[in-house]
Amino acid sequence: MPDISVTIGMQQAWLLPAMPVVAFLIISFFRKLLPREGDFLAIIGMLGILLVTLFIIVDFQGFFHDGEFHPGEANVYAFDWVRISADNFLFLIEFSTYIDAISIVMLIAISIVGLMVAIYSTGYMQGEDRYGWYFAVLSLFVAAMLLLVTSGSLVWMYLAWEGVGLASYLLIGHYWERQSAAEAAKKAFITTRVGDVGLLIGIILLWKATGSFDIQTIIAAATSGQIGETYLTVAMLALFAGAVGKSAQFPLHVWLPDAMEGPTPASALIHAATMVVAGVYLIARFSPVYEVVLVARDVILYTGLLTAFLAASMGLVASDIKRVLAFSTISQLGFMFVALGVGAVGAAMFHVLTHAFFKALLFLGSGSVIHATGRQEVEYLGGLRHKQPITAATFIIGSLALAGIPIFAGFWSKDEILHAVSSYASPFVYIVLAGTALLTAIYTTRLVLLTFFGDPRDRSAFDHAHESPSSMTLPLLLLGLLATVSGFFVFDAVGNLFGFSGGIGYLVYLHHPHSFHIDWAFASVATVSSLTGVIIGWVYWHGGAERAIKARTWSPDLHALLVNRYYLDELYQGIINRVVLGLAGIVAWFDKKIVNETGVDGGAQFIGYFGYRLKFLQTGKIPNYALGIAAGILVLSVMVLARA
Amino acid sequence: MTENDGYFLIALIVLPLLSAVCLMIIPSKERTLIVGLTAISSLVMFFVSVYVFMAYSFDGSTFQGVKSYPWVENIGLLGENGISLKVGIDGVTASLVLLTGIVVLPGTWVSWKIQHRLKDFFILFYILTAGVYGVFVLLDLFFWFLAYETALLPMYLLIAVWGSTRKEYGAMKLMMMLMAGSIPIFAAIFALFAEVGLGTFDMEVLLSASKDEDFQKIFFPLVVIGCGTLGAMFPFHSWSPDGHAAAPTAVSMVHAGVLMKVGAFGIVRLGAQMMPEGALFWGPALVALGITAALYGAISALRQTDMKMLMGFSSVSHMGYVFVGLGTMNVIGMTGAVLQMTAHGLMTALFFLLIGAMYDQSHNRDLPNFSGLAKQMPIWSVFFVFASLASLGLPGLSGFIAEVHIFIGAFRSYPIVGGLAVLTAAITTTYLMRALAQSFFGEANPKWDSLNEMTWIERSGAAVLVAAILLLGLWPSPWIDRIAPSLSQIPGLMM
Amino acid sequence: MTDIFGQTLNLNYGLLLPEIVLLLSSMLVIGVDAFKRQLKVSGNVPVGLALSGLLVALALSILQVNVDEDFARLVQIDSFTSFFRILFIAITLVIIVGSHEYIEKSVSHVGEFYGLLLLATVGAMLMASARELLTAYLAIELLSFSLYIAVSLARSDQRSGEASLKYVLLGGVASASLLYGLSMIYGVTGATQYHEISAVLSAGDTGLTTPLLLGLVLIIVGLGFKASAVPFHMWTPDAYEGAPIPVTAFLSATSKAATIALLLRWFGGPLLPIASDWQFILSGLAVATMVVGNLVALQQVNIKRLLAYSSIGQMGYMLMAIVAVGSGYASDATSAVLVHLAGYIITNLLVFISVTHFFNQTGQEEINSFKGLAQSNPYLALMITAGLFSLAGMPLLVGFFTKFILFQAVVSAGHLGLVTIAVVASTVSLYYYLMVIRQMYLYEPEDGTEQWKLSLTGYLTTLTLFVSLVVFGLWGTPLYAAADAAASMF
Amino acid sequence: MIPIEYFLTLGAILFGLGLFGVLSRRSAILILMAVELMLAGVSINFIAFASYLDTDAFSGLIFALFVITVAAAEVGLALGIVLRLFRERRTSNVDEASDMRW
Amino acid sequence: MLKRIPLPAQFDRIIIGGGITVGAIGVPLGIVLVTLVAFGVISAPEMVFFVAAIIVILGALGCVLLPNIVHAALSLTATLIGVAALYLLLMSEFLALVQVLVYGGGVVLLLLFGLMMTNAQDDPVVTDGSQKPFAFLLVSLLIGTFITLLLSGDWGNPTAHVVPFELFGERLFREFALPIIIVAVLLDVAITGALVNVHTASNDLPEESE
Repeated sequence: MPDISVTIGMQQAWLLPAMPVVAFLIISFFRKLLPREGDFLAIIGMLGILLVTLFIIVDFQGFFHDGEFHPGEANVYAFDWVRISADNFLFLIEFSTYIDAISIVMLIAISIVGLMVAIYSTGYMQGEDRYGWYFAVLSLFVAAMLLLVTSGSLVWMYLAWEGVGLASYLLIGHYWERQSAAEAAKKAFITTRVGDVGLLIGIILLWKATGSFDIQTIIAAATSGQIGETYLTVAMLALFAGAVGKSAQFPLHVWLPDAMEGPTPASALIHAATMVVAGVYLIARFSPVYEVVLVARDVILYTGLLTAFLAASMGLVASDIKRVLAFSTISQLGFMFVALGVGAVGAAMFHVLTHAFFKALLFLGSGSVIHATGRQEVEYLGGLRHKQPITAATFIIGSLALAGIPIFAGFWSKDEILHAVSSYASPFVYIVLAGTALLTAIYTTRLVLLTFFGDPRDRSAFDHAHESPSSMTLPLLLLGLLATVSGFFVFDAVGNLFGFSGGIGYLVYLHHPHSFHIDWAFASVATVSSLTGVIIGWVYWHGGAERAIKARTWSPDLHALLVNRYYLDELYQGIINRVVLGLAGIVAWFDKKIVNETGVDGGAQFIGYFGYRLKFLQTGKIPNYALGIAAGILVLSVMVLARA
Repeated sequence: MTENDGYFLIALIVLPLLSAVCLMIIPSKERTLIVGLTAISSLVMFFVSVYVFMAYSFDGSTFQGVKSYPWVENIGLLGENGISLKVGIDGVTASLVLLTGIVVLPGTWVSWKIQHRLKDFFILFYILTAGVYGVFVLLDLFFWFLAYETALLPMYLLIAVWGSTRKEYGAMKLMMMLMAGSIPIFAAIFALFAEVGLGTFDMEVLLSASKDEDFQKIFFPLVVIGCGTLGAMFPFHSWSPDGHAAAPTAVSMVHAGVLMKVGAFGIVRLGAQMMPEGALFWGPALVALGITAALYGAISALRQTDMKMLMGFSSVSHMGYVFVGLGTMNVIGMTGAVLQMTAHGLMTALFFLLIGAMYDQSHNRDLPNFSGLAKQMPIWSVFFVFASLASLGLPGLSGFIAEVHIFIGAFRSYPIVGGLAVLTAAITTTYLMRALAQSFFGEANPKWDSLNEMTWIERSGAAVLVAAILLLGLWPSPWIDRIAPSLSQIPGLMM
Repeated sequence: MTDIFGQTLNLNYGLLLPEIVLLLSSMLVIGVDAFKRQLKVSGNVPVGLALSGLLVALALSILQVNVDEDFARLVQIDSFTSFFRILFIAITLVIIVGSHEYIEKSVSHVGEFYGLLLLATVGAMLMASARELLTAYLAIELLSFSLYIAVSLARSDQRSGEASLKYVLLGGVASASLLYGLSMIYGVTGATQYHEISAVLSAGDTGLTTPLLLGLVLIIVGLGFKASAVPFHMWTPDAYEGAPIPVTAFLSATSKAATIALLLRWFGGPLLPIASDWQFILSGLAVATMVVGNLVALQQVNIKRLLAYSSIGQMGYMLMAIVAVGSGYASDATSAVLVHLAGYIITNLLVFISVTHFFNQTGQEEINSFKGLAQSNPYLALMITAGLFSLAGMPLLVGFFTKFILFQAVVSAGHLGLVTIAVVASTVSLYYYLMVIRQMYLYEPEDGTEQWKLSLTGYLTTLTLFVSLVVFGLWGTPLYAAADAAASMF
Repeated sequence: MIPIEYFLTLGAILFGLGLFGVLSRRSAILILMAVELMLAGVSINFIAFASYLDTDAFSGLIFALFVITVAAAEVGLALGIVLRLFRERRTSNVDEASDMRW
Repeated sequence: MLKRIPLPAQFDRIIIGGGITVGAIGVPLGIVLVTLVAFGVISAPEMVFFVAAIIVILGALGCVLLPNIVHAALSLTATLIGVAALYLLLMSEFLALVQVLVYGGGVVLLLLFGLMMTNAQDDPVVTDGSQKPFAFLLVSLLIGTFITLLLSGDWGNPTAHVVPFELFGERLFREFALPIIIVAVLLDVAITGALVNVHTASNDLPEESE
């Protein structure tokens, strides 16, 4: 092992994106020639990533001393990508990699979930059109995502940022024959790109202030107070705009529920575990800077809070199994941003990790259900635990993790967030967040009950259903395991067991390493609220779910509001149709009528008309012509007379 | 680049002209011969262009590969070296020469399927090509302008004879507007000659000669208006959508891909390099016009349904970035502008190639008429999506690297403009994605079941462009290392 | 001076040999033609005689290129004269060779026609060489008289007589104006020799400024008529339309060039000291001419009328250059005018000879009768296209080069405004040239139109002109050098 | 002695009247006559200048002589054309010779 | 007696009109002029000038105003003769003679001949809008401008001098040899022109078969 660790370490982080890129290229060009359209290449790529990630973790461990990580320069691999130099002036865009603890958390999530999803997909996508293409794009996505989390340069991070967006676009639109998929892909791309406008502006603003794209340089400059506070606030808010788009925070969250048009494993990887947490990653990376600009941090906090609550409430009524999970994802991302907003970077990253496992698990489980029944509306499912025991069991584990039931991974991370909030901000934030946790437990319970318990509501689908093949259940089981135990990683003992001196907790606590501790008071409150949620869910939705239907009539307006997602999609659509396209119509009209017909054609016609009038001076009659001459003489002689 | 490489520059002008002359001699019936000749000549031009680009390396001198032959001197107004056939390139033109080589190659290939008077088409097409190369490599103002107009000369017939839809209108409008655009250039050239008063059109001499500041302030806007017309600058862009909509595939490719860049390049060479003080003075106005064009084109494009009209307005928008970059008058923005010329040239050529490949079969370009085209033409659709991504500035493709330089350049002096420019990129995304979602995805319309996939020739052509887009997008330093040092020679340029 | 017999004569007639040869051959042509039947000579003899006369005269002119002498203080044989002599003889040569089929077919009185063309050439040559007002005036009249008649020689075409009448009556008015102006110049300066006039005018105030100005106005009117300057241009389209096409070509080439030569001789010579008095008049005329000529041309449907208006526009550019002659750029501007003139003439002849051949074949001269020419005769279509593009000043062709030089000269003399108008007008002109090109290339020929070919002489002349169009377009040095040598005396 | 201005004024008047004739008459022959009037005015100018100003050479006189000759020749030439027009159209009204216009 | 002479009616009118004109305008003017001379206001040559000028102007007016073409032609003759008289006043006898010969004899005869050939009687009446008023206004302004311009010049106070025939001839042929040649050619051209136009008809006939 030491031999290899010398050759493969943080310096070789570029291998991470390189391997799946190679897979992508080979599959996309030669998939027709390869057996199984080259899916094994994607899996090999993922395995390689996992391996390299492990090496990197080992290497990274070596830089832990004095209670802190000091990877420093040894970590950076760089070459000049763009270089413009003149006297006293250097404009440099480097390609560089930089690994820190935050990256490593992301790497773990990506490599494990990526591998699981790839294996799962071989079963799930079996026999589909564009099977190979799917794996190619999956590889592309992983490559971009890895580049995103390892890049030390903002420009390359932005490149990867857009790259994951592209992969997301391609995967959402994988079933492009469905108009809805095409529309969803478009919506996702455009919405995230609106956020990216902010991101790019933020990057450029930071460059303008520091003259560098290197993240460490920028952080150093910003924390040392070189940049004016207002300027920095604007720049950091602009960065956050990018995070809002990518991580589906209010008000740009609208694309994520629609993104469920894509293949379910892809949703598991992209729209649950990895890509959507890119925003969290970004803010976490810049967390030292956000320590300085508190206004921006408050914005993050309240955005996250609002998103968490709104998404959870929408999750209560959603009927599509994947959409419920999507709303849950949005909500959980909100939790992470709340954590970032209060400065609890470690808590946020911890939640990123656990969430990646249990949410991927849930998505893959839902995929298994959909694969088996061909239906994804919960109203038409039910009782599936008999038909799909493994799926049901793992799904329930995932749900318990999501709901925050103790022992399961989600409990620890969510508790950490609640704890951080309680110690930091006003009680209001804590109350809303705890309430959201309650809501989470409610809709999670609802989902599980409607899908796996009760009587089957669509008999034919139920009869049709069967347990999924092992290629799908195996990842489920593995992820179920992780969803159960990953919460324990933060305990020092566990860390030491795995050979991490000081525990894995140090990985996620980048700047203020402290051992994970649990405040049992808060923990019990969280536990109680989660259990209450589960009970409420049970009461309403077990069996025939009459209460739930009654509740619907209790406040139809509220129900409609939630089902229609607060009418935000309609609002946006209205803005696009009325305002944007209206403006475009005005501009197009202006171009057609004023610039083109009046300006250009009109000008030409005017000249032509002038010629047309003038030609009638040519009467064909000699005396008229002579009159012209005489008039010419008169005019000229009067002119000279006037001059003389 | 050694002085003897100047012969390659001359070859770039002579080759297409020679091809045109050879074509004149070949009887029209000999299609194979015509195809063979054009294949060879386009390939040779491509490789010479690549060689010229590779051979150029910045060594501190403004122009390289300079070869000069006295043409008319010591006669009348003209003194020593009055008019000379002088070639030479700097980093800007090196990259534009390469662009031309890349675009003309597939342009030639896709034209082989023309049935109607193929020979005449190629004669005119190569005259156009010679003109474009001439503008880039010639260093004598007389020959420069000659080449400039030569590039416009065949446009009318190329569009009006081989075009489609409102071809007569489009051709006439394009021709007249572009010729009208050359009026101020004409005036500026004359004035420059008279102002310097050395009796020479040698651009190197004119560049280094001192020019009155007021003179520069008066004539820089003329150059901008004139060259801006060819570069489809708002409000002189009106020919662009109609002209592109009417033009045949290869002509659209070369015109949008290269000829529009000739306009923007004119602003660099005649404007910024010749009259730096004027450029500094008028920079803000150019930026304002550029950003207006960028937004205006993008917003107009939202409402277009004809694919080529869409591309026309898209070009207006993208060229708007170029003018923003040029107007910033700092080295990053201007480098970005030149990169954007190349990037937009490649990307728009790809677009027009693809649209042409489909239009030849369907005779319909109206987006709402299509749906689910990806079913009938999957490879074509992949290319189209790729082109769209390049157009909307996806990082890793050519558009991004250019745009990011322009944005940065703009932000340095005009943060609001920079912000608007970034916003324009989002609008670009919107109209392209709308088009894709509407016409390329969704359920296939059985009406178009008869459409066939692109031919292998078209695929190869598209592949050449795709490769170039990727190369520029992922590894831009060969371009930047040539462009930026040359531009930083402009006196008074902000770093 | 001794003649060939070794005897001394008062005057050196050798200097005028080209003119004399042309005079004699014209007499011979007319005579032989009149007695064709009696002499039993074939129809080709007159044209042969005319051509040989022209060739001999050309050879003699070339021999005298380096001469700089005067004949009886009336004409000056110098480089300027030689330039125009060669130019005029070449024009006549090209017109006769290029359109002799047309002449045989569509001109009445063929012999007289050739004779008149030769005499007109003599008149034009004398206009360029005169150094004295009376000689110049008579040379103008010689050219004009020949053309009055030549215009009327189209066979079975009523328009011909009408054109001739318009030309002759208005020409009379114009020459009366010119004479009145000349009388004023004479009255003020007391001289008719150019150099004496120049001496008197540059000596300073004669106290007779206003009569002098009146004289200037009337001279400009008279010459403006010949040069088709607006508003004295109105005869031009009608005369062009009614005349036989070779005569139209001659009108647009020799007649215009001779007028320009005369204008240069006068305004660059005797009248140069009072440049500020005539510059503004000429600028006004130039602007009006460029604008009106090109605008009205937009609306024409007859190719000859179109070319008439086009040549009016072209004269505007040259008038503009004469303004520049007055701005202290006499030599440069003159060489620029000369080079533009030469280029314009090459181009114009190409167009006219092509149109002549088209008319021979089809009998049509409407623009829309050119429909589909690119298919029925691609060669001719190419020739016409090249010619029209060159007229519009498009590159690769001589028109671009000469216009560039011309405009540059005017700008260098400080008249950027004029040039801007000229460039705009020139852009407008492209539109109507394109309208012709459109007919040829965009549309299918009428049903039943077959492919046809030119005659051998047709190919010969058009190809020669085309080649010089392209060669001078790309390598204008010889042309410009010749023009510069011719302008060296200014 | 008679001042030269008298002659010049008369010349101008004659020239003007001739021009008026050209403008107002419709018969080709009358227009020709009017042109002769203009030329007569010019001749007066020339001869007046020659007699009054020019003490040495007589260019003006000779000029006038040639003007008279040319005028005569022009009349002959133009009459021929008028006759042709008359034969073709049975009129010498110049207004009717306006087939070509615009 | 008068009636018996078979003259065309026009001649009556000419003679009567001429008589009236001379009587009504010439006699009073003559009296005025003679009186002015007698009182020394104007010199004798001036009186002659005025007489001639009046004839010239009246003739010119007649030429451009008289509706009858023959009358106009005769007025023209009067003008030209008057001009010849002015030449005499200017002491150039030779040109006066030439004027009378060429114009009075040749040109006017030619014109009358032309009139007969074209059967012209009266100047055609313009139906589609006469430009006479314009012409009148324009020409009045023009003459005014011309005279203003001419008279604002300082002509000095020169005197006329006689030109001897010998000197004139010598100069003509010595110094102006070329113009004489040109004029000869010019006349040749004019003759040719007249010929070809008159012969057009016969030439336009289809060629005889050979």
